[in-house]
Amino acid sequence: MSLNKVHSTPEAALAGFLHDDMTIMSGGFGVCGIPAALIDVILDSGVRGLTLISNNPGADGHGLGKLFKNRQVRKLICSYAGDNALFAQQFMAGEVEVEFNPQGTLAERIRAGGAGIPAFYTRTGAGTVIAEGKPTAEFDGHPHVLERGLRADLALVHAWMGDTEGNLLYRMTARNFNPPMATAAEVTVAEVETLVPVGSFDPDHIVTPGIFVDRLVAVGAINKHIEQRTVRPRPLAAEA
Amino acid sequence: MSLNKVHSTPEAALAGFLHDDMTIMSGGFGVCGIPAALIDVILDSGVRGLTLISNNPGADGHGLGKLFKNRQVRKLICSYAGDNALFAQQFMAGEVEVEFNPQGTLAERIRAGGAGIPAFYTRTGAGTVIAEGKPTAEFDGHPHVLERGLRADLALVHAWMGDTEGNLLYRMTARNFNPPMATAAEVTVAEVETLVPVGSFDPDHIVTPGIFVDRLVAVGAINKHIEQRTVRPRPLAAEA
Amino acid sequence: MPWTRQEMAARAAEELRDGFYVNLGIGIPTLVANCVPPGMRVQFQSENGMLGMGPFPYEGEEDADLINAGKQTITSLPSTSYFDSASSFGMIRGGHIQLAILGALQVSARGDLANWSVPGKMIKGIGGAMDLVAGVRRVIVLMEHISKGEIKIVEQCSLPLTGVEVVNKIITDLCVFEVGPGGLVLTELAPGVTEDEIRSKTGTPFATQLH
Amino acid sequence: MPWTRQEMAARAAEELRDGFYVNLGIGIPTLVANCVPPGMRVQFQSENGMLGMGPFPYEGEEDADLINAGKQTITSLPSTSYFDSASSFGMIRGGHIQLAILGALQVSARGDLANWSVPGKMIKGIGGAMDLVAGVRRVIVLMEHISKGEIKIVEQCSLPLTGVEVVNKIITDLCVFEVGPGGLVLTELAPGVTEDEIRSKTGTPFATQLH
Repeated sequence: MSLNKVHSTPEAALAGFLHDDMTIMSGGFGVCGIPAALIDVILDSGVRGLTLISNNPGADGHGLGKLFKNRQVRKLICSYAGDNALFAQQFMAGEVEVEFNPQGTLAERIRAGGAGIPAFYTRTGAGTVIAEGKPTAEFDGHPHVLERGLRADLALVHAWMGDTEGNLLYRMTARNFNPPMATAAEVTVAEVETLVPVGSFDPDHIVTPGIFVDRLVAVGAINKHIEQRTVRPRPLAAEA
Repeated sequence: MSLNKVHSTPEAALAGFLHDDMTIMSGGFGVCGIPAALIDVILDSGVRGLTLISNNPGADGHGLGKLFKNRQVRKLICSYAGDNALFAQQFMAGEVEVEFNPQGTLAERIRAGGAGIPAFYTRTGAGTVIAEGKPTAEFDGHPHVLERGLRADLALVHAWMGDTEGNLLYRMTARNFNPPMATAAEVTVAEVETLVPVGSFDPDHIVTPGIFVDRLVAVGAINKHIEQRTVRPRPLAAEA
Repeated sequence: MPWTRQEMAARAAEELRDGFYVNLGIGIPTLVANCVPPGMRVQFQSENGMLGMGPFPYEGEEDADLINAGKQTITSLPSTSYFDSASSFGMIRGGHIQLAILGALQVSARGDLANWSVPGKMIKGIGGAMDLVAGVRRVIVLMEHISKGEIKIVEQCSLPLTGVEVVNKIITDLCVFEVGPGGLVLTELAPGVTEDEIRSKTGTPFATQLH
Repeated sequence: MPWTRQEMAARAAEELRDGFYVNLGIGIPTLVANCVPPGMRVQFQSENGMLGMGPFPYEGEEDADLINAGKQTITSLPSTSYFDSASSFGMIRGGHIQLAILGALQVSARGDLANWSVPGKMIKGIGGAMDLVAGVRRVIVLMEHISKGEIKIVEQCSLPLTGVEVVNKIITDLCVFEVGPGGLVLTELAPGVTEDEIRSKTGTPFATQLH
């Protein structure tokens, strides 16, 4: 807790928070809305034995993918890992442990971790391998699985805009896992594309209230990677 | 499900949805952000034996308070009922059944009901009368209580602005229980102060996506009641 | 003659109703978005946090912050709203989406679905499929009837399950099955396809009620 | 001489730290908002859905849509954000608020709190108190030492509990108690108040470590 949450570089924003064998949550869906600049600080720090909580392991050479390449990761808690060949190789070789979650269960576990809910029942995964070893109970005539809330030592989030109080706004589908993760760690650090003075936002529009953000840093409109560039032909009539 | 969600009067917005012995959720905290126009339709309809889910029973002559006065209510599920003398009288006389919940547990039960979570553990109320008769379990060294998700036949919400798709924005603390309740009923009807065409909102600002709203009606900037008018003296220097 | 992928998507689109909120899986199901009948209003949900998904952008207008659950660049519509992943799956799990159209590796006679992993092969992950089949009110599988000679509609799934008794209808390139309480019911055949051909390519008995 | 309500609030305000997010109960705790030391940045949460609560409005500027958990009209600040009740109590239950200062009917030697109902009297309800004591990291009770001659600091609460072993400190008009693992520790006395007076007005033994 410090009065001034704003730091001038990603390195400064993470100073003192990184150590071997820690658990880190990282926002993003694929490489959309990932805290790329903060991940680079983890890469440069060389901390190892990490447990990462993220929907995906990033892409080859992008986001968390860099940490796998640098062999800093011991375990990944995710929902989908399919599109990262290097990660797949490490996983199949047993070099990285993986815990697969249904995507909604992963999101809800993180939301629960941040909201003081240690466990909840969900119908998702009942009767599948996901339910193995977990308590089950019947509600409304259907079997349900007991899932645990999930927390981390550190959450890294990417937001579109932030104010000096740490209030955050997100842009389109770059929001994804960032807001629930911001609530679910001992320490939350946010990178924002644009930093503005407190009072700049309509308080009805704020998605992540500043209480959840310990430190933040402006990283500008960084060069964002697109995994699947799909387009449609522009109709001729529209060419003015 | 109808293509046109917009209705021209509160009566039309609720037509076909009201019957005796039903369960109705109603947004609001005290009388702040209550669906006053929709509640008046319930009053006029004369349906009886209602189970109401609301943080409070309204005030004497305001909001849900009118339904108690008209003896339409069988049971209230709430967190706090203290400021309504008429309700207190009916409660003490055993004419109305009351289930008190901790306010956060009530909010979370509604959120769970809307999010497909049939039950969750919370530390709130462990070791108190609230835990009586409920399963308990220890997590992280502390006792927790299993609470059930809560749903209703009908949810009534008040929003500041709505578009024709049913997307809703709320104003300041009039938001309160309205967004979670909008998700937790078989049918959700919203009254909005201002109705605008679809596309009028920044999609990053929408609090309740239209998927949760079955019908809506514009009721204008209705005369809002203030329960505790607290003010401070205007400093003389500030009088320009 | 089997239905083409486009014809399969068009057949699946007949399941849409005015005002529906729908989630489409990757592969053939994505094509259903192009088959919404004129005048019908359907909103597509993308489970990474969007309701009201628009078409692919014009070239040069791609935005890295606007993708669907298949990580493809897309566009917004006037009705669009964005939300976080926990809210998105609350919407799914809470039963607010009327219809999901998904691909499958195997479907069983009682509607069990397997669509996420094949033992011995690299596990790509689960994604949102388990949540969709657990929460969405009606689930339709849209897939090739057989895959590389292998039968996909079976008595019991041999692959790891995505959900138990969750599929309501199966639409393939050859036919349509309803999943009823007593098992599969064949209700439609692609032009020129015979019941015998279906029987030879289906790993479980079924009733027939063509209409 | 006992502390006045203002002095009690000022003593409680000594527990604030720079950057704290704080929830204040109704009654004497509300007065703490006026005692934040100059230059210290503290944000007050109102559990009906607001962070960054400002002072009462000027007369004529009251807004029915902007109230605190005591249903009083208030104002916003540049730092303010609004959210729904489920999010608000997620914030509380999830341990994100550093300090709650609450009133009490009874507090026990081990930190049990009773502040919501008196058997035989009309139950007004629970409100947010049970969630606050369950979730907030540090809970301070701020109250009159005795009420109409009745002892409120007791060996065991006789009234229905709000929470078990949740209170960290008790500040009254007469003294300050820390709630330690071995029971209460008297750490401060109001001017002119003696340890004997505290003993006569307290229903449980306590240690003394005045500083």
